[in-house]
Amino acid sequence: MLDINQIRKQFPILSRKVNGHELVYFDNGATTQKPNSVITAESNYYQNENSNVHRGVHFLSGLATDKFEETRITIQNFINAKHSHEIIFTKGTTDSINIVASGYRSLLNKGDEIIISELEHHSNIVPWQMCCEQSGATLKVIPLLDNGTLDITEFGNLLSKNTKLVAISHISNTLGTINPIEKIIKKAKAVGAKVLIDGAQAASHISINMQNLDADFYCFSAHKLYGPTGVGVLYGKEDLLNELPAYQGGGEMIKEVSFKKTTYAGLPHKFEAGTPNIAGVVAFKAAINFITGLGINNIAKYEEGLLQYATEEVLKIEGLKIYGTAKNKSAIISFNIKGLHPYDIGMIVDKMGVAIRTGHHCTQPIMDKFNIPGTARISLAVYNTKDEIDICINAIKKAKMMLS
Amino acid sequence: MLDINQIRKQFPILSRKVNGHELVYFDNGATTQKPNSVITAESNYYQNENSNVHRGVHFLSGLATDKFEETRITIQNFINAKHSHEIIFTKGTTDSINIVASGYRSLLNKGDEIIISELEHHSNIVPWQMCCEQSGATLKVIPLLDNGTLDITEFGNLLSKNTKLVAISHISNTLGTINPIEKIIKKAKAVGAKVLIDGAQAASHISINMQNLDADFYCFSAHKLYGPTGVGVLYGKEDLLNELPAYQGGGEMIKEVSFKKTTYAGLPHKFEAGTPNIAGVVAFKAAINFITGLGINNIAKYEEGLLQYATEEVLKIEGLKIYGTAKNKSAIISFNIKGLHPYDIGMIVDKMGVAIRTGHHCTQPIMDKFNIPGTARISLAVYNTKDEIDICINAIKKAKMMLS
Amino acid sequence: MSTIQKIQAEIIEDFELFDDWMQKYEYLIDLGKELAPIKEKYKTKDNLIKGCQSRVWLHAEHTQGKIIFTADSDAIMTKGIVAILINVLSNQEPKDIATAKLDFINEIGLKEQLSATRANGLVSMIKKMKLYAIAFNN
Amino acid sequence: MSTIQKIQAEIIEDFELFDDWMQKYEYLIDLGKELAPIKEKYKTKDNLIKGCQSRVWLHAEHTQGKIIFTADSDAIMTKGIVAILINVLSNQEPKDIATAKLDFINEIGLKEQLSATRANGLVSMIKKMKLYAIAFNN
Ligand SMILES: Cc1ncc(COP(=O)(O)O)c(C=O)c1O
Ligand SMILES: Cc1ncc(COP(=O)(O)O)c(C=O)c1O
Repeated sequence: MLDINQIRKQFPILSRKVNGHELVYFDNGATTQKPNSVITAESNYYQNENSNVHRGVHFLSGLATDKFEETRITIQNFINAKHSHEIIFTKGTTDSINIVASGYRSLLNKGDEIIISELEHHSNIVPWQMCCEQSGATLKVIPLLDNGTLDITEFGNLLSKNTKLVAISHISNTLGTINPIEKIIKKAKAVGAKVLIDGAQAASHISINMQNLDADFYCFSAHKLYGPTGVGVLYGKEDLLNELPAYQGGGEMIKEVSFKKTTYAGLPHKFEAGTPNIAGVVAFKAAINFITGLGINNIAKYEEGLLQYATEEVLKIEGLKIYGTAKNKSAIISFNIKGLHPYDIGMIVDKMGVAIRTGHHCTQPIMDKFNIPGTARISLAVYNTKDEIDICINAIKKAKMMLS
Repeated sequence: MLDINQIRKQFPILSRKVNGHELVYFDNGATTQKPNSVITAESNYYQNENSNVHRGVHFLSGLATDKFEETRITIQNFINAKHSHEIIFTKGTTDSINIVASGYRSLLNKGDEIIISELEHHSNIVPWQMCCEQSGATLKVIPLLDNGTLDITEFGNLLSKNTKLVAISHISNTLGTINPIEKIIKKAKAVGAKVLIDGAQAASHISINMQNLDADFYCFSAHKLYGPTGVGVLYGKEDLLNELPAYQGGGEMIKEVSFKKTTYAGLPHKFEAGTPNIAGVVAFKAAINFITGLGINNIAKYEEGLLQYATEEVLKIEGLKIYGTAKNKSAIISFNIKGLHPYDIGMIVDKMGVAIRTGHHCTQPIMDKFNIPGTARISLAVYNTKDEIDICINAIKKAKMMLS
Repeated sequence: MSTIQKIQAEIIEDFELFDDWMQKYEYLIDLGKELAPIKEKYKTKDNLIKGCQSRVWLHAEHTQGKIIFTADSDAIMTKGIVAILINVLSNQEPKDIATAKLDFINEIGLKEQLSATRANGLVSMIKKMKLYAIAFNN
Repeated sequence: MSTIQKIQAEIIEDFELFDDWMQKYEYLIDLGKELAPIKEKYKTKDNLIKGCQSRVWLHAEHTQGKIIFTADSDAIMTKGIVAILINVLSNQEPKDIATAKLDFINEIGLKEQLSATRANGLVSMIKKMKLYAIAFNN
């Protein structure tokens, strides 16, 4: 059992007031808050260890490099990747997906097909649209069912020998749906397609295991994992990363440069041009340790309890409809109240210290599918409590009263 | 007059020991150390202000957005850009240059020419090689003279109506040469070419002014400006940034997304896909304030004095040769000692607490030009002192003794 | 004191009556509900100002030397602020609209609502109102 | 105790004599200077191991069931370590080289020098020595 009070104490921002009230932070899908260990790791890096990495022979440069590479190993273990050089440090999930999608521009041709789904985040849609535009490949879309799950039968129909790549989110940031990616990966592999998983919403909530999963690429962001902003991970299988064209040119990613011929470095450097976010990567390790310290399965279980409670309570509000009612769901509740605009609800509960997100959550196709301008979204993290859910629900009720 | 002792006190790392000695940090060209104000701004952000930016209606989201955008205005003022939306936040200089070079892939054609120089950092070479490979354009190179300055006459010869883009560093990270970019920009404009300036080594040392300079693009990294890692700036003229194709697809950078048609947002968002390095950008403001608080001209003057002293002293070492002896030079000294490998020198002075960089400094073409495997490089910042220079010189002398 | 300034002064006075955010928000909601509807035929794509979250429709007519604005929004709080802006700027002369200083926004504590990064399209609405004024003034 | 282990033990003993880094470095420099030169014809591109900063050339010959390594480096400190590695692994049987545990590196405080991110090519050199051993063993 997790001691949530003990956990909350590690997050300084949770004791701040917002608009005169205790902060209730339910916008974890957008970004999580950071424990002291992460904040301290970053400032300690600057106070004692800062230097540029990889090529210096002096002490601090070696130290910074060691710290930087320690995080790579930590991530490798966290997701059970086969090799540490399969872990590429990026700016975030969006950056990770773009690296792959940009590389596939030259690996795909007219006639080839990429499959995504209707519930993807814009970051897992637009890069593929750009990729198709440049390569001549065609984008196919797995439709969404009314309960917020993917139409897996239709996925089967879309698959063919032309399918070269399937890019699917592990968990929908808007609907909370946990997609059956094991099944999706298996089916995709059966036709020889590669699979990229957008794990932005998954990595802090459920256990992920590259060697079991057999995904070809997996992407996530540190800032959604109790870690710093400006850091992400692109996991890729060694041979596929070797095949993938280099993305950015610059320092670190080269083997030799001359005006006649430039050759690129091996993994992971090939995809890490320029000075990386060293402090962020170093602090990212503390975030992973925070998660593994609690145990990802304990987190998942605790959040499941919160989700169940919040769902029951929120449904007591008359006229409230939840979008996304999959059986297999992460702690995200998107809803609307009949006759009310989510923006108005968000504005009012904010005055009572409750931070929820409203809008399209960078998933316009989902909004189009349900024909709504947006939703209000509660998204939970391990430091949230039932008490906070009660406060939130009361705030929503009050907003409803004011607006009706 | 700057009070250097007062300044040094603001940098916690400067009072740490390395290998039992006071740290003498002379690797500022690779990355500078950070003052307390920057470190605190970042931790304070996580302790009190953290949230995702731009689209939230709740209090913290508004606060984080305001802080984030304040830095944009601060940068605008720092470089005297006309509009704040001409400031794009990137991962670093390398990222900034790649955004432009990648965009030009589709703006250039066979027959078009890009001019760079022989003294560029790999980050201002490889992206253009990639751009040429994809667009069919040709890369031309301004040669380097023996004193480490560019052959401006030859630049004149290379220029023609085919020249579409000139990409030149403001200051050479290896040689210290301050390139005559005013002249270069004027000449390039005369044939209708656009100009990108790699300002990575300039922005913390000399005053830069976009509206005077008339550069089309200007790039630099926060981590070389006493700021955090993982943040950079791409300045571009409004109309050129509007013309430039979008780079990454994802959240924030879109206006509308549908599977039929996606439209992109205006500046600066068009180039800021995904969750940015919010904490880093927020802390970057403190770094700029540190510089403007001292006065960039005071910094330049102080560093000039250091450079002169260091040059005189270092030249007293027998057999020592300086690469880069331009009249107009920044506080960087690259050298070799006859018969010794720079790696050996770097290894030994490190044991005496002196951090200098050795190697090719991501400028292999300069090494090829001088036919050397690398150099040892002293690069200074405003917190360095003559005493430190003395310590460094003694360490070099000792290394020489041991190695000879 | 110009008419626009007078109206602003009145609005500031109105808002001074409120003790807390709730009264203020309730007032805005009421204003939103009471806002004279825009004609359906004017809710066109051209008249739409898209914020990230709430949308605003703005229509302008030039009659007898003055501009009449009508507007709507899908979010009621946004619509309340829209109502205030219309109250201030509609039925005024183009040159007065074009040069109007909207100081009252600060004073009644709606500054945040009208910052460039808010998701409600109100900043674009004010810009568009002024552009209409400039256009009609020529 | 295998020969390789014995040599390692001796090296560790040698290094225990040193009081500070300076003596250790001077010793490495001496070892570097004394290293038997590699034949010029073996300083080929194929035999070159490129670190970021210093380069190592490695040549291997298989005679009478043993592998003879000769090597060189352009940096003298690197060359000193190269000399030690040759001392340990050269003139040994392929199977012993392939399975050798090079614990001494830690104990004599050269671990940093032989970490994967160092710029001197020594890690690749050890890898290559073992690859030769595996190849000659088959
Ligand atoms: C002249 C020059 N250009 C570009 C860069 C690359 O900067 P970054 O590594 O921050 O992307 C550097 C940094 O070493 C530099 O000195
Ligand atoms: C499912 C999903 N994919 C991708 C992203 C993009 O992540 P980032 O903004 O960190 O690049 C997000 C974040 O909102 C997300 O929820």
